[in-house]
Amino acid sequence: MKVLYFSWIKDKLGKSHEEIQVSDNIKTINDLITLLKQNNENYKDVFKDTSSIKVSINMETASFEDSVNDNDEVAFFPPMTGG
Amino acid sequence: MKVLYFSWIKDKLGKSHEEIQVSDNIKTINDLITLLKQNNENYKDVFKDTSSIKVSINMETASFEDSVNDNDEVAFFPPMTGG
Amino acid sequence: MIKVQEEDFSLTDEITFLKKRCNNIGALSTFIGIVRDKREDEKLVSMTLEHYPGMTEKMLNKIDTEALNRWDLLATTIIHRYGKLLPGEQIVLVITASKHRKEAIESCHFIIDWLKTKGPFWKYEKTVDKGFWVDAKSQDLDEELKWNN
Amino acid sequence: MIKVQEEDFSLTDEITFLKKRCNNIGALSTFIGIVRDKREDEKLVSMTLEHYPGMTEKMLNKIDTEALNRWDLLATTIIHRYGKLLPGEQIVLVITASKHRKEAIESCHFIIDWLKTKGPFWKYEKTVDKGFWVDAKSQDLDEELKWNN
Repeated sequence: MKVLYFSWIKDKLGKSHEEIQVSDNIKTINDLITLLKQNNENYKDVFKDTSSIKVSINMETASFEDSVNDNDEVAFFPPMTGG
Repeated sequence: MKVLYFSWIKDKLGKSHEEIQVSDNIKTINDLITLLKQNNENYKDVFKDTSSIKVSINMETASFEDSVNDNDEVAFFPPMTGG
Repeated sequence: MIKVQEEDFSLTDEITFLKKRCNNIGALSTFIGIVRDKREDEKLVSMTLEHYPGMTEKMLNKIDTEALNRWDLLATTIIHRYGKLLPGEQIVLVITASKHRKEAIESCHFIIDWLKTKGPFWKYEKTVDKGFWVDAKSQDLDEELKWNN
Repeated sequence: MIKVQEEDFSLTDEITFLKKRCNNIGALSTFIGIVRDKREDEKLVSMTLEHYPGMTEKMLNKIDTEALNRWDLLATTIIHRYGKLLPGEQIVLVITASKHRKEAIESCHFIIDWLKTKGPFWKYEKTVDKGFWVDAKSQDLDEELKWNN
């Protein structure tokens, strides 16, 4: 699964994207976050308060309860500030 | 008193402005209209329905009940269509 | 800043000129009114704008001042043309500049709504074989009234 | 029509281009977002716009389509820049053209409000000695929500 990070999330993680191997028991965005946080302080820090984090699946705004699979492109970012 | 006419009022009267001698018993715009209508079919025609006519006194929007005197500039016109 | 003129205006020049009059602009709204190609379904030949010299300047200044009082603006431009215009020609220009978008957008909207009903202009439209004084629309009065709140 | 680009745009060129795409325009609204000179009270050195390539085009098209569905428009233009911009530089351009002013003005307002909260952009502001990711404003969400009715 391709995962992208933007803005301060990218800065805190020190990367803008990565390829993650996900097993079948990763069914939702919430599951993915739990996986990322495992044994990693940077991810724990970024995802400690998800109220200020937005997520997209295949470039469509999504919610943390939405289903994902290995072919999806997922992105995490703070609220958008276009215009 | 200087009186100006715009748009279809000017067309119907065949003039854009005129100087009117007003006596002391002309106190309001309504009095002025009554004076203009005296013995003149064109004015009678123009002022037969004043609901579609606006008036200004010294370039400020006014009402038919407002007072006028000989030094004022009065204008009659249909509702404005700027922009 | 207001101008009442017969000649055309250039949006780019007016924006450049407005930017010189202020700084820290974050939002710039503009509105341009243009002579349409048609009157209802008929080809329009020309539109002639009659106005009331003197009162026009007075009313445009009043509208400009009102916008500057109601919103936190950095600069404004109102240019209204008069005389004979052809289809596609520019009639009116409104520019409003502010730090944030809401002020620029709302005040631009306000100015054009007030110009409609408070700008002493009357429009004479010519088609190939007829001429018409354009009636004020009752809808325009409704648009004006919404700014009373 | 939407464009996402690093380079600057020309309002005049875009209006000329838009006019070629339709006719009988009576009203033209534009909005330009500009990099301010200051961040709060400090001098701003630059603003860098990060975006999500692919999603940006998708969302801008969505916003454009929504405006065209909601209002009777003749043409629209949305251009959003990304990359490093200096104070005074243009960030975003919205143009809407319609027969009557209400449609052009409202849709222009709508597009910029939706861009604020639905355009996948993030702004990094640099002052002389610090850098900040700009927080989304809760007010922007309120502005977006008023278009739900």
